[in-house]
Amino acid sequence: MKGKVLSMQEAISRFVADGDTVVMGAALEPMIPFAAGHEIIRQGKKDLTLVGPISDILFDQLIGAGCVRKVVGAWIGNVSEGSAYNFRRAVEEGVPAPLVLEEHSNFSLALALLAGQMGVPFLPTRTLLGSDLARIHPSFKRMECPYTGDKLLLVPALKPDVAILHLPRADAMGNGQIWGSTGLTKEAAMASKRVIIIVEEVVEREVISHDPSRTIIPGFLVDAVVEERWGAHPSPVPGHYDRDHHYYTRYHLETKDREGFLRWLEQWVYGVKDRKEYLKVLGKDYLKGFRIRTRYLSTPVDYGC
Amino acid sequence: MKGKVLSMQEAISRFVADGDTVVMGAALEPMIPFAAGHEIIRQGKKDLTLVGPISDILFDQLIGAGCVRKVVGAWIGNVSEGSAYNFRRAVEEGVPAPLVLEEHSNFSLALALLAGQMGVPFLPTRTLLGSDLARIHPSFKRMECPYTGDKLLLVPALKPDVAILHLPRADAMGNGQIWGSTGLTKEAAMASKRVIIIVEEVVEREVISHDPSRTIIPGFLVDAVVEERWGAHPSPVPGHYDRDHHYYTRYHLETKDREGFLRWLEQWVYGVKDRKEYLKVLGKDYLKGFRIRTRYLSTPVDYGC
Amino acid sequence: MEGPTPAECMVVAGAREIRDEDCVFVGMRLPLLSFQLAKETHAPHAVGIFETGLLRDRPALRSILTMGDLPNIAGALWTTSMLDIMSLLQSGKVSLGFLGAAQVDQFGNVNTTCIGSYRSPEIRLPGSGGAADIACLAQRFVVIIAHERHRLPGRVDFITSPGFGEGGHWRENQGLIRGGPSAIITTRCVIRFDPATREAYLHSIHPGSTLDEVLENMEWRPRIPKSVPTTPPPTEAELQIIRKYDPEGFWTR
Amino acid sequence: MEGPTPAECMVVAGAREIRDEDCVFVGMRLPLLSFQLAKETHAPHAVGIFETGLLRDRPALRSILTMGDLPNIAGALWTTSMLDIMSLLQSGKVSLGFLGAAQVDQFGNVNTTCIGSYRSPEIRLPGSGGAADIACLAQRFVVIIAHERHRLPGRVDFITSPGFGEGGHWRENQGLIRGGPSAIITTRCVIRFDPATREAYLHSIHPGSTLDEVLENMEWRPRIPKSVPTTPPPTEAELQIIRKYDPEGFWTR
Repeated sequence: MKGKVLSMQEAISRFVADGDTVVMGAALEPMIPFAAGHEIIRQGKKDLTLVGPISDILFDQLIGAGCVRKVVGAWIGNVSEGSAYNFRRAVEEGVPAPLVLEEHSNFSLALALLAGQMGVPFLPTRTLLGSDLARIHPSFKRMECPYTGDKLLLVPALKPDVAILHLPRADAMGNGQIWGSTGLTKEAAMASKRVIIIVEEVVEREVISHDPSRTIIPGFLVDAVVEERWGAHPSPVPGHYDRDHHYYTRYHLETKDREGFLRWLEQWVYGVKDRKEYLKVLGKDYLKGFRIRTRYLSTPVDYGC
Repeated sequence: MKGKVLSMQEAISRFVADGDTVVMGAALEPMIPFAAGHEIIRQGKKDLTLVGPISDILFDQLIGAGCVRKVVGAWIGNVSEGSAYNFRRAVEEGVPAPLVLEEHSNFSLALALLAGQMGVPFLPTRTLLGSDLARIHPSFKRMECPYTGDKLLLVPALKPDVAILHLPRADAMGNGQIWGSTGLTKEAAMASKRVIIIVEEVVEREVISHDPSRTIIPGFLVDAVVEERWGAHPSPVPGHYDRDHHYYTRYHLETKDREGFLRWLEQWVYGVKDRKEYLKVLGKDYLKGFRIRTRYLSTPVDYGC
Repeated sequence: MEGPTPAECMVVAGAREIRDEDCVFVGMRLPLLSFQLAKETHAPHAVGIFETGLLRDRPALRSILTMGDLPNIAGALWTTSMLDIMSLLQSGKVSLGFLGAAQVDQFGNVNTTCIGSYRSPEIRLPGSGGAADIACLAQRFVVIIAHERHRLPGRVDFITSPGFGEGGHWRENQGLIRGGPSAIITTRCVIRFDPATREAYLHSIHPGSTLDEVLENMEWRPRIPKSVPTTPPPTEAELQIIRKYDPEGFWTR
Repeated sequence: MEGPTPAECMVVAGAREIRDEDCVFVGMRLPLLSFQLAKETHAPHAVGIFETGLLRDRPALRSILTMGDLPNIAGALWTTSMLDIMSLLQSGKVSLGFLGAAQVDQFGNVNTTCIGSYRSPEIRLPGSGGAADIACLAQRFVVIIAHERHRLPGRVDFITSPGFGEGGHWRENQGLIRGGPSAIITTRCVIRFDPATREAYLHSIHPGSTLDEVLENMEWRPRIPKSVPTTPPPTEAELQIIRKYDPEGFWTR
């Protein structure tokens, strides 16, 4: 290790600024960078615009902690439980602060980030025609296709300031790898000005170069690599651990009112210095239950010559 | 084997028709489906429109054999040697027949196929602005971006009738896998109405399901799987064999005039019944020279739970 | 064996919407059970896709609560990006999608965004996710919903996922080149739409419910044909399969 | 050690165009040698990308003739689709690309399509491949060409890959938001462009060539500064590195 490897505290401090547009949870339900989100809360970042398709409860936590001015997303809730209460309180009651929403479907958000990745100002689509989401969105436009006469919706490019990804592994230079479903991980990373990757394991360069098809973001576009085991808990990470459904249920039950959420925040975020202390609260035996029990190994392929 | 596995003769006969638009060589220099192309020549298919970014010499062979009415491509030649003479003769002299050209750059062709994959009538780009390629292309359009005022070029979607891909492996249901660079393989396959995949090896379903991130095209979109070892020779296939440069050099030298090409065609295409006979002409010892000498194996990853 | 619960009736009705060789945008909960049931009965060649970027043709290795759970990844045939999955949708290669709903109205429009006005909602719901994309782009979609009066209003508060809009040629006029709801499956009945007028009609009533109960518990009134058949009840074999995949009745009891 | 060949002078001049941490669209032949030379001297952090869908930061395991050869894949750090690579280009993340050429003119426009008219060419060339994309979208590009009169016409027969067009603000007027040629490296000299006027000027003459030889072998006349320096000759160390990667002189003799 050396290269671009930083502690979580340093990475968030150096590469996330107040007012930034931050994309997180781009893989949808798996590999959500919870540890990074909690460090953002501890560092008291303000006025963030969060971008993500299905953020599960991470966005809810950041909203409740007062870090967020705006959300650009397609679904904000608790995937296995339904509603997320900080989000509801913010929209319904302006607590702890009013929230600006720029709502997408998963696909239109995907296209916005793809346009950002591709370096074009917009991409055309047939989705959302007839949906009230198209009516209320501040910057979708309509267009008649010059080839077919079809009605199309134009989705403008999103270029976040920072992408924060959780991945199973990367080398110290930031060549990050993934397997299993990827959601919008690549598009989010390539569309963003800065990239922070959190990994379960910093591996040798040779692990990367022996399987370069698993690379989802090349190191030359990455600013920081943070090694943080269990950094995506309670969300799952392929090759490492499964989802902790119970944690989502408890969160759902404990955060129904504002005070409950503040207690939750004290226990799991402010009350711990970093991810290591968070894991101590959970306990080793508890975590063991989410480790992989049934292995399902890939067969090596040969990149030789 | 069973499922969608057919012989090359059956697959080409059933799924390639005269007048079809056929995309081949979508991975650029590697994994070119030469065996499939030669079977197309033997079956005397006519009036084809060939689509491919850099076809190396396969398109030249099909043009010289009189199968082709039109090429939609970005570069037609012999990658390691330069010009391809059948292509030159067709354009310069109308021999064996005049050729309609719809010229792209690699990127604009990529966008045309991506638009086909995505199900939109066009995609916008900043490439080719100022190039004479944009001036002469029959269906690019210009547009002012409604967001930025930028000048953009619109590339209309391409939806070929058939994609023919060479891949290292697939299962009998057509779940096809690749590693290493992919070029436009996925876009070509997903944009096409029918898909034929030629593989070095038909593998068990479990090989696929133990590494689903290597799947480039799911079986439900595939019409035929052909197991044809060395089916991409003289182009390389990751995990199997490297490029036979010498074969390209000989082709270059032997096809400078029309008679030379006809002799070449007799020797390598009409004079052999199928790929097995073609390989016999090359000889086992000769082929050995292109087998992988230095292995470069990926480390297994765990998709378990 | 105990008789079927309303949720089990829904699962079976959902499964019957799946045809062999369909490419199904599955989702979670009841539709996932419908898919698994269809696979083991009449639709062995159907494949299921998930917007995280995943295709499988067999059930997950263990029961799952989200599509990103590891047992859903193990044994998949294709893991990829969301854009590849959405491209299948947009290019017309997805036959069927299932949608859950907070509200669905007489034209099959679905709301998962808010109760009350969008700018100051009484209840803010999580939003579209991929639902609007499925409603706009799949060849057909099926809505799964509890048969409760406030869930079945004459007009939804917000069209998250468009059905037939205001009926007639509304979808075509919006630019939607295919699709629309093929059925609403509630805890009490199945509702379908007239292919010409887009008008909703009562297709069948689940065993154990009456026409009165159906109509009392909804704000709008579908067309009632002269005779409304009973939804064919789940067979013993179907119930066995459902209970194999939901042994504790997490979703179906 | 034998003195440098003209091709070796080109390789060295090409290498000097590469800055540390550049993302370089490499291509084959001489530029590949330039890239490897730069990596081993002043630009250890440069990375090379290839349009087949590949990024590497070290030389191929064995010598290669196409970017798709297996030794170029072994040891890569990223293998992916062409669209990912082209997206890097279009979004401005590629610093530099190298282009070969059949013709290049006084504004750095490059032709690889045809000699004569497009509709009935005397010689039909292979076409653009990715060249036009690099010329349009990279931050800057360098043309590598043999210094021969017919290759250096006042105006190319066909603009495959746009340079500065007709000079002045031509690129901006076309909608090209960045880029353009930063150098033409021939077997005899290096030509650059005035940043304001886009006018070409002679930047340096390779050791062994004279001003007369440069001008006699081209159809157009770059601006000639009062004193034209000699291109710094390859050092012994540089020649050793080139000859390590091209031991048989396949490309450089």
